Amino acid sequence: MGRIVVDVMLKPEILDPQGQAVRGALPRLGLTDFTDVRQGKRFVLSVDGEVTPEHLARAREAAETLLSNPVIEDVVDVHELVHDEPEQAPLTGEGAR
Amino acid sequence: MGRIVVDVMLKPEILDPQGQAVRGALPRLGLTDFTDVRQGKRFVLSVDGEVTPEHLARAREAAETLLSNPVIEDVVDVHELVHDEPEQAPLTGEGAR
Amino acid sequence: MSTLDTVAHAGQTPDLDQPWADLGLKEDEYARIREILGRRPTIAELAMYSVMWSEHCSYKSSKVHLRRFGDLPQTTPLGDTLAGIGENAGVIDVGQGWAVTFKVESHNHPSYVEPYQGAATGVGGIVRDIMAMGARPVAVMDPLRFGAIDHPDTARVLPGVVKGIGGYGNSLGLPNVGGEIVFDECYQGNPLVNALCVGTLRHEDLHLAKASGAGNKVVLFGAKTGGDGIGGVSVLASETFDEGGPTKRPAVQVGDPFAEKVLIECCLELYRAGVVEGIQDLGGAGLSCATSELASAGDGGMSVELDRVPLRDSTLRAEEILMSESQERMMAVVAPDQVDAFMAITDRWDVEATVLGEVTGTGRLVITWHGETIVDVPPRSVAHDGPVYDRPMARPQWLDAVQADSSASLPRPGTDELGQVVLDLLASPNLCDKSWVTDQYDRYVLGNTRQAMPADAGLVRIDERTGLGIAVSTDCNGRFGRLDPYAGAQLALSESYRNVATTGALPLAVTDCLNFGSPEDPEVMWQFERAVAGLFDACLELGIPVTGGNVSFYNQTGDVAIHPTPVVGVLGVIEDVAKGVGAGFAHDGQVVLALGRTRDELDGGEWAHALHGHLGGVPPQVDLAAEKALADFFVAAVRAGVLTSSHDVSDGGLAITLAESALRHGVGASLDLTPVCERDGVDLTTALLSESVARAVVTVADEQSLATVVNLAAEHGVPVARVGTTGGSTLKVKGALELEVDAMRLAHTATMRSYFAS
Amino acid sequence: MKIGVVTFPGSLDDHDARRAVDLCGGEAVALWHRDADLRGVDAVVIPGGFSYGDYLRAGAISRFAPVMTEVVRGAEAGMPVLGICNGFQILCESHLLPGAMIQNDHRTFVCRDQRLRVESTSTAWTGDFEDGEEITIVLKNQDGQFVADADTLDRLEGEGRVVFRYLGANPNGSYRDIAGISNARGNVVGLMPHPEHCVEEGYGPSLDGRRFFTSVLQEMVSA
Ligand SMILES: Nc1ncnc2c1ncn2[C@@H]1O[C@H](COP(=O)(O)OP(=O)(O)O)[C@@H](O)[C@H]1O
Ligand SMILES: [Mg+2]
Repeated sequence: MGRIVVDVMLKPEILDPQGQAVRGALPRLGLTDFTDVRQGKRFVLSVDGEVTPEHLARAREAAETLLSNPVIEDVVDVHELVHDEPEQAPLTGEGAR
Repeated sequence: MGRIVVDVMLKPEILDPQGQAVRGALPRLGLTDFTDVRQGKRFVLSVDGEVTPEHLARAREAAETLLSNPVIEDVVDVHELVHDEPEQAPLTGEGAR
Repeated sequence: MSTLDTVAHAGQTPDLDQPWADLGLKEDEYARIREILGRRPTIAELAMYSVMWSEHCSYKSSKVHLRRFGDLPQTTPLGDTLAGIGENAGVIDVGQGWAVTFKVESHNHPSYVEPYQGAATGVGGIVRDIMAMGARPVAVMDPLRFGAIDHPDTARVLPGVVKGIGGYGNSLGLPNVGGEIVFDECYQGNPLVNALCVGTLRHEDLHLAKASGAGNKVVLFGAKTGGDGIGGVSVLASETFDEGGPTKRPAVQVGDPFAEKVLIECCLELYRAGVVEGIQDLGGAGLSCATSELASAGDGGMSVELDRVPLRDSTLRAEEILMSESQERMMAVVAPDQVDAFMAITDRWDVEATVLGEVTGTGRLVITWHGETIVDVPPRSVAHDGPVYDRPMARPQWLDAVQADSSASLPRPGTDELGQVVLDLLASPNLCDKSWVTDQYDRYVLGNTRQAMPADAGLVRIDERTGLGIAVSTDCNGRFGRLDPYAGAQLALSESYRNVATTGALPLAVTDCLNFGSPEDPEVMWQFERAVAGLFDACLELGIPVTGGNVSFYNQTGDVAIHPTPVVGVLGVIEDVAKGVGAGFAHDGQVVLALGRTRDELDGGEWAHALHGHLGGVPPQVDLAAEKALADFFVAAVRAGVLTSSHDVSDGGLAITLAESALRHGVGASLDLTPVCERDGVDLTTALLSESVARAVVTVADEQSLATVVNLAAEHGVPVARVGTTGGSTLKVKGALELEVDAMRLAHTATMRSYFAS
Repeated sequence: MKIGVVTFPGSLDDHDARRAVDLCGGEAVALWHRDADLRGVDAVVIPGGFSYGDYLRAGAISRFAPVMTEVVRGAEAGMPVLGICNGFQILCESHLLPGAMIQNDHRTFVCRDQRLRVESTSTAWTGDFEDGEEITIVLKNQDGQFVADADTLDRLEGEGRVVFRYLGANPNGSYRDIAGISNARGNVVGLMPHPEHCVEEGYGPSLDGRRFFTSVLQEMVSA
């Protein structure tokens, strides 16, 4: 089974209340480094077998038509999920990338 | 300004209503390749200056404590947003990655 | 670095070519600006005038007609209004020291572009209007119009709009207590998203939007300012002097209901603390509007340091900041010695507040940018003395033909077909059960909702101690408006008034949202004038004022305008909300009474529309005297406590009123309409389907109550007929139909789900 | 008996919860999210609403409010705590209760009069109910789907900590129809439906909400 990742973010000029809320909460955890936070969506699409260029093309089509709202969002990335990405393996401790 | 991406996905065993809805809608657009869809969250954290290992460590801390709820979610990736990623540049046409 | 277009610079470059046309100004409007200023405007001034003189902000096409509403006596049946047309929202006295403010507004076009955010920010905007009066918002309503139910674009627009209204209103903690959902092809491409908000206040809490008292501080508080809603100004960008060009400006505004909820609580605390001299919300035209209106309504002078405005996007230029329509912002006028107290409260709520400037005695609105003057204008010329057009009007050519094409040409169903007709009507888009929508709205929050959908009117307690309450309804049948805009507006008022009255509340005041096509089309302008005249005459006759409202023009695609859709909201008061009566048969064995007179009036009604796709003829006869008599009867009967239920007759006629009454609690009835037919000279089909005004169905529990009701009806001149008894699992109308309540429910509830539940 | 009701930015039903406490014979005390101070109350209600807009995850940000440190401390010492809707979400995010809430399975906000079965009367907030009693309580939420892993669910069931279950069609996809749960000790209860909207004749579908508050008042007297 292959997987394709589609990343969608609000356009930079659009207000992101969710990101703002996170931005406001971080200092309360003592995390003061972050000057801005934006929250977007990440979709993982599965296909049978290997990911082909056609799959990617169709994922792009889905990204532009269904997964994002072009009025307020940008599709910022569509790519195959490769196995050395730590996908779905929870990140723990120091060793994690 | 440096940026760090945090990707959070619902744990595989949790049913994902939003992903299911997308999964159901794709065939109506003639997109029949996708056997499963999961929707997660993508955060982009900004820092002043270059991203340092300390920034990444703090982003990981934020990811584990605030940005995800370990009961239902996994932090699947924390990484610096590098400039050759097509970040924030809308994807268009064939040439797009 | 770019050159700043200062007032001084404008003086030195009188002949600079300016993009007034691209900003929507007419040549003579631009000339007038030059005349007012005695020089060419700066870019910032041009931006302000263009947006404030737009149709949306200046009401330039509608003003000559709307002025009439100001001629109505500014009194309700309970006394003088506390604030009327011209304020952010009208305020009326409802007794016991309480006042209520309410207003309906449109957010039509934004909701077509981006249904969720458009509708959400529509709710946000009207709520801020209500807050700006010093009131606590207590309820919202949402009159909606969409294209055909089966059109693919309706599948895009409706769910988004509903989610947006719910997403914003629910997050604010405001119960949604009513609205409308109407489908008609004429709204394809021009859906109507109107939003109404009601607020309550003590008389002494009334606040007005004016900046008085030289030396008082002008404070901007709430969200940061971004580039929202300044698409028009991109025109300026290309004309001005920046290198590199600006970053993109958002095409739609995104709402942050959380920020607004905090703003509501923060404002109420500011009012309680007595630290606000004047207050204005920021809506259309943003700071341009707030500064010029505050100054114009007050002492007339204000100075503002625009560079102090907290920004979300640091690339914004001065004129963009002036025009930005970023949401969730307010502007207050605060005495200098109260500023610290003010800031302590905004801090407590984590609301950002910034002193931008102060009230002056100069009579000028002066705005600086890093010390340089970029605006120096008489504020009245921006806010109140915009252009006024008396646009040409023409009675539509097609109207005679349409009026001649009455529904008499349609095959009236025989008595044996009526059962199926009722089922078909119950399932039809405009009459079907709307709970798929209304279940997405919180109707319980605040704990004061006595009645919400599917009631005739929302019924809300406003004083926990005494039970004082209000009833609100919004209505409009755009098809009637198309057949006769004068009558259409009156019928909208008639129905809304009746819906309020059936609860037992005394109707007090009107707000309206006039949704029309292009004012540049003389036929549309004629429709508009007729609708305003109709509403004016009807309010005069009913003795209630119009306290506020909104006009939405340009709802058309190409040459084709929507039906004239003057949505009318009526607000009423009830001394003890616990006595309010709801719709629906609740118990077996009660007497059913039909009130009012039925005429043969099927033109423009739901039967002709839903089952025959026909629209022609003339709408039902307006009978405001009968409407008033019915309302007075209800107030008396509800006060006497003799009604166990009441439901008005409107869309779909008596058949639908009876069916809905049975569906409400699952209690059937056995009825015989012979008394109605004989008295009014109509056949059974007409009795069931006609949409004559001033009618309702009520139930009483016993003979004694019956006698009281009959007496009260006689006293008020309301025709009353005993038509049957409640009970059983079917709705039976002798000689016409017998339908299982369960079968009716199936038909009634399937429609919305089949189109929208995915 | 003093019952504190916490107000966060974005809390909506705080006023209603205070009204309910007062109507049922308690004394409501308003608590403020920023203050690490419970003002001497005997019990706490975390009310419904959309604290911090429910952005990120419902309840996620409120968990870090100063008042919550005190609530957690009190709860661990046995003080009765009731989380209603958003309050339930906050209690889960604070780890006072297990599991989590995700979006309703139908992805829409739902407001309805919900039938529930009372599955446990041995908590601080349900002593006045009968075991197995069926009640009607207003339900209104967007993120009301209770989820937890199978072990946690089994443990909750085994220990009698499922306090309320939805009757009829499951309104939001909650696992095993769970509408409310308690901690092991029974002093902390969270549920999605809104008892504070069911305490006054004519302003809600029932009066079944009253007994949440009378239960805890009773409990505190006997404690
Ligand atoms: N968009 C909406 N939002 C909230 N309530 C609505 C909406 N549309 C319809 N309703 C409610 O559904 C009920 C039935 O609507 P309608 O048939 O238009 O009522 P009426 O004929 O009494 O004006 C009313 O309570 C109305 O307020
Ligand atoms: Mg009605």
